Amino acid sequence: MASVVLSEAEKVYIVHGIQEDLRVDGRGCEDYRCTEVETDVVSNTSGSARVKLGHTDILVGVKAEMGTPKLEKPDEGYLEFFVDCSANATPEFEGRGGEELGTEIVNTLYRIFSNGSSIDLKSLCINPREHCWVLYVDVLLLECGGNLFDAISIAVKAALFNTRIPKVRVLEDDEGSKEIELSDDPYDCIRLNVDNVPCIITLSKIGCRHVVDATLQEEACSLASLLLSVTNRGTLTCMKKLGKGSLDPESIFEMMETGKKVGKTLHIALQKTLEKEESLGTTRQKVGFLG
Amino acid sequence: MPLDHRRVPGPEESQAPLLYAAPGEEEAAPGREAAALRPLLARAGLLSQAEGSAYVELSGGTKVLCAVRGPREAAEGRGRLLCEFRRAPFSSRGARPRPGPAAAARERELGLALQEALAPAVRLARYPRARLEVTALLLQDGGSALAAAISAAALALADAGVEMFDLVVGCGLCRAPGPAGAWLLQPSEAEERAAPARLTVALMPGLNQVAGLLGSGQGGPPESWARAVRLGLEGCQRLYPVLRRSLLRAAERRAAEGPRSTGSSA
Amino acid sequence: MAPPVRCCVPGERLCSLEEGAAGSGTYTRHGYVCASLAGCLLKTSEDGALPVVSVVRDAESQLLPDVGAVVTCKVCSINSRFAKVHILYIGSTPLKSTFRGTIRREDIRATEKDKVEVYKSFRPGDIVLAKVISLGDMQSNYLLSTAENELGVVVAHSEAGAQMVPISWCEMQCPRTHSKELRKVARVQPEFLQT
Amino acid sequence: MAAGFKTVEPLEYYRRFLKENCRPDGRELGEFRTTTVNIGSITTADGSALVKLGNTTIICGIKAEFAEPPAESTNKGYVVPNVDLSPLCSSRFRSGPPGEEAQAASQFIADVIENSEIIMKEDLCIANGKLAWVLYCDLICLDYDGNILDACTFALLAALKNVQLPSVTINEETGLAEVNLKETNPLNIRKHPVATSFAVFDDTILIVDPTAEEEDLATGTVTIVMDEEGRLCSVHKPGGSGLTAAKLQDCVTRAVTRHKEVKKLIDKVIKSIKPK
Amino acid sequence: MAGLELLSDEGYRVDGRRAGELRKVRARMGVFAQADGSAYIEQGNTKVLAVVYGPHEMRGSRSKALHDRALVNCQYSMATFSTGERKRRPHGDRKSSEMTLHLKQTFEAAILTQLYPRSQIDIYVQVLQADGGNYCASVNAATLATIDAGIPMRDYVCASSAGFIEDTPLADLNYVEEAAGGPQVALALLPKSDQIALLEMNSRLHEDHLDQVIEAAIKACKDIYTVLDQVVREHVHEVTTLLGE
Repeated sequence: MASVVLSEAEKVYIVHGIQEDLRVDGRGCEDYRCTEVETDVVSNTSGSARVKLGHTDILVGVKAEMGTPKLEKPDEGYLEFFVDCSANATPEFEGRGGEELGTEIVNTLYRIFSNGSSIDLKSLCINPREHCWVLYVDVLLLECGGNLFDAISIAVKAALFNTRIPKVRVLEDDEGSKEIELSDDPYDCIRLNVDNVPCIITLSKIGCRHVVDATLQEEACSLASLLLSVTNRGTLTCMKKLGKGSLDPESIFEMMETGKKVGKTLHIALQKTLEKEESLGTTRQKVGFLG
Repeated sequence: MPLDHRRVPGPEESQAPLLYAAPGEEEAAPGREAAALRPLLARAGLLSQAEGSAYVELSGGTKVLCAVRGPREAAEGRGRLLCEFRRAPFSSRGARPRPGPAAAARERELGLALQEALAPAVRLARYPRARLEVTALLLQDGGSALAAAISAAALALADAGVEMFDLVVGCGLCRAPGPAGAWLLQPSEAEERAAPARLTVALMPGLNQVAGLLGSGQGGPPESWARAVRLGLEGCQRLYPVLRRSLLRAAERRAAEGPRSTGSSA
Repeated sequence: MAPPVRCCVPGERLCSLEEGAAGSGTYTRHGYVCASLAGCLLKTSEDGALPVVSVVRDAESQLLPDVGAVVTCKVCSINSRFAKVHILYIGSTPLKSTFRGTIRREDIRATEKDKVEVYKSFRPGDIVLAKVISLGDMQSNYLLSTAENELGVVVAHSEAGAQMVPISWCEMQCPRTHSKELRKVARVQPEFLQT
Repeated sequence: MAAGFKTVEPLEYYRRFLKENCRPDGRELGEFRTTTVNIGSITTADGSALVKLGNTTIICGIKAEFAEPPAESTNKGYVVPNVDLSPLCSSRFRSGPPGEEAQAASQFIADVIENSEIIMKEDLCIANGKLAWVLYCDLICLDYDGNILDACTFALLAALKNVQLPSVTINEETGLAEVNLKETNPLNIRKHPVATSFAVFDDTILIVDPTAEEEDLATGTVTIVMDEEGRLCSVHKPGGSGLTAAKLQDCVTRAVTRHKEVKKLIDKVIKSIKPK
Repeated sequence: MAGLELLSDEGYRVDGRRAGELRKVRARMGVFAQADGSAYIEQGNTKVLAVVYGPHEMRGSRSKALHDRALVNCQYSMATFSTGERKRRPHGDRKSSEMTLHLKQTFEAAILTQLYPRSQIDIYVQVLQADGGNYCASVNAATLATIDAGIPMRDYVCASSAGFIEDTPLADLNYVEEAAGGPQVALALLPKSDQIALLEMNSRLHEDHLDQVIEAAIKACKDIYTVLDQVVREHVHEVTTLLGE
């Protein structure tokens, strides 16, 4: 993570602030920073999204390509994740610096999307054992302002919502070899159902309270944080303790409750913005980084 | 692939016979009570070359061996704990995982989870410019492999004479299939494969603090996860005496033959 | 040690703060002294009221050189400003892995510090007794000093390869070629004199 | 302060012992460390064995898989050995791809399998040109205290004797294999190669089964692999000080007696498993 | 020429531009808060982000520090989804290392490095969408980012590409024109002092056409300069009003 240097006094100041439910930037313990979500920002991808959460800036591109199904799951397509920590975020990510963090994020994403409930992988299959759609989800980290996992999960969900996969017909000619024929109308495509794609909520334990959406400074004063992936119905699909400190059991149960509550509100807000983006259709004036 | 020319070359790709086996004659797990805790065998101080070592075996067949390289000189400033968790190629039932980037990434994730479970317990402040290397090797995967590795690593660290706030006990759980599936303690490999949700809990028993938590799958609402965590913590408390006894036996053995042969490897 | 040797495990509560002070291998938490090492309990009560509770491991109690420890090291390279050494021993316990140390020119001798020459005091391959004066910062390694009479070269080989005999605090003689070589020699401990 | 002398002047320390024809851990020059073997401990592998030679511990796990036979010899299967020396067994190894010593050991084991014809590759063929067995033999060193070549060869032999391959039939119309996990049949072990390693000290003294320290101080090592008919399968002497023909002959005779000891031990262990 | 008709006989190119016309350039400075200087530029469909850190203490080996001037350290990377075909590695392959070297040389000529001895200036460029002229857009974005970081420069550095099709020079080629394989020139210019910082020309071009193409490229760079200059003045004005006189 981008390292920020904090003196002891600043840390004490932040911790005491949080005891009284007041954070440095005026938010309450369970409030998110202002979030901007914008879809279809990069043209030659099947779907893309950009999320700006405070000073954290994430760009996700999804490209659908034809591939062969995996041996153990012959009738399903699959997702491939790749996280690129660009040197833009911090000089430490130059060269191979960002690889360690990148692998950690990729593993968490695989863990969340491994069970079949998040994305209907069967709809990605064209014909079993031979052809299926592979969705390459590429996450580009442009700026680290703390709370990376939440921003990344929102961006991935938005990008998958925005993904358009061209319709495909399978022609069976005589000697049994299958012929794939792409439909020529660019707008004739299938959309993915992202309703039960979960979002990650990271709760950081600071002092004896926990906060949501911690900034870099707050992350520096938190010894341990709990990462929860919450679906819009409030069920948890992944739980992971991060950081080198430990948590007492009671605070874990409290954090799970808060995570569920915050997760639901986040899903509703995200669904609303995605529908608004969708309703504007293609006439929408793309803001991108010019905003 | 740079890796391959360093190993004796085999066929390009090969399939496990299991894929072609007649499925389904899996022996049905005998009706077992959810909170049943199967005995755990633990032994500390068994490797000669490592400063600290431990071996943990769960009755489901999971065998983990762990070695700790004592404080070694580190390049940069503050003390660091480096964990590595490797699976033996013959440890899992199905196909042999081919050594490649994908396998390395998954092993890295387990190594990281191990490191985050141990970090709260080790007093790194006492080793200002040193590096502690923990290497765990999974010989056979019979379910809740990460939990066994966490217990083995904590034992090995204590056996190496590294200062710790407390031991760390790991316990694995999985949810029985079906909508209202109950959580099972220390699942076998078959139960773990069929389970919709899995969870590994790491507890510091003396201080009653949760050191590590890693769970995924459809565990349902937070209340069900909370039940699972409580069950896991209770399991850890019950496993703690076995680990403690094995460490004491190793300490006594070391004390007994300590003074005689100082220095030369026991 | 008390007859019933009580071994303990990290995290175990030994006693409350009123009964004993925390010695080595222990830490205090919420008013209790807890063990931080796996080893045998040692209660040393000097004349004062509070006994000091400590946990000691017999195999190798010392894992890291700390300030003030006397270490045995082998000189690996010298230049005009300092000598680089590998630390092999802390006190009497051998180290499984060597740590790098440095003896600066001004830390070699207590008297006339500036007239000291490194190559007149050490040669690569010598075995030296030294004391740790600092842990060193980010880049550098342990800083050692041989500024006391008991510290300095213990074992040295002459040009001819034979093990040399110390004849004064700054000279050693090769038994075969009788050539004298300059070293900063450690005063020989009385109990080794008869060998 | 004997231990101090050992770390400061290790060679001198050893010479003192070799003069009286014994070694620091009490063994004579020609005596092996206590050898124990435990067969079939890993149930997820098709065949497994753990060998302890003093402190040196090697575990060998064999996984059998299907593959097409090689183009040039369509009636042969594969045996793919791989020796893994990880930081777990000793601090001299780094994690990551196999280092020099590991690659040398893997190649040594591959040569032993090739020259000693321990099993015929033709036995591994299921359907000529279509399907054959691949035996992945993974040898992992758990504790490195010298002489891993003897321990690896012994572990491989014991594991191969423990292998149980499920019976496979090719049904004609689909051309796919059908596996019946219930009936399994063992491998046909034709030869029993046993390795004996020696370390050469100061170009003259030969000591058998060197520990890690003795290997570091030795000026050369030689490994001799014999099978039961007294035939030499391979002699592996990677450089180091020279060896006279007479010395080599002593090594060979010692290797023959070592082969009998190992054969007796392995038969005893196999018998103790069979009735179960 | 290829099936596709790159230049219609009325002088219109594939995307309707005339021979010397630039693609629509839109830019913004100060995109990120944590970087010392940052900028975003869109030239047609090519979108590039540039970030500048520094001048700061040497990171990594002290031996590389130059005693008399700052060391310019660059990294050019392309997002894996930036091109039609998905790229497996964002940076580190031959093409991006070459681009990194070009950026480094270009900016060593433009930045007054002797003002900051024994220090390091990092310039990181990230291409979000590649539609031809990637190098040129990167140079323009890096110029804006360096200015945003307040690092003194001799002059702006504006870059543009130029091609030669049916003996008419074309300015600011897009991906289709670049892929058509005709002769292409990439030129980085210091507009005020009319010095050419970097000129890269590949594939065969007759000698007397050369100065025609370079002339078109220089003219394109000057047009880009006016756009960039306007963006910078707007940004400075905006920032000063925020600070309040």
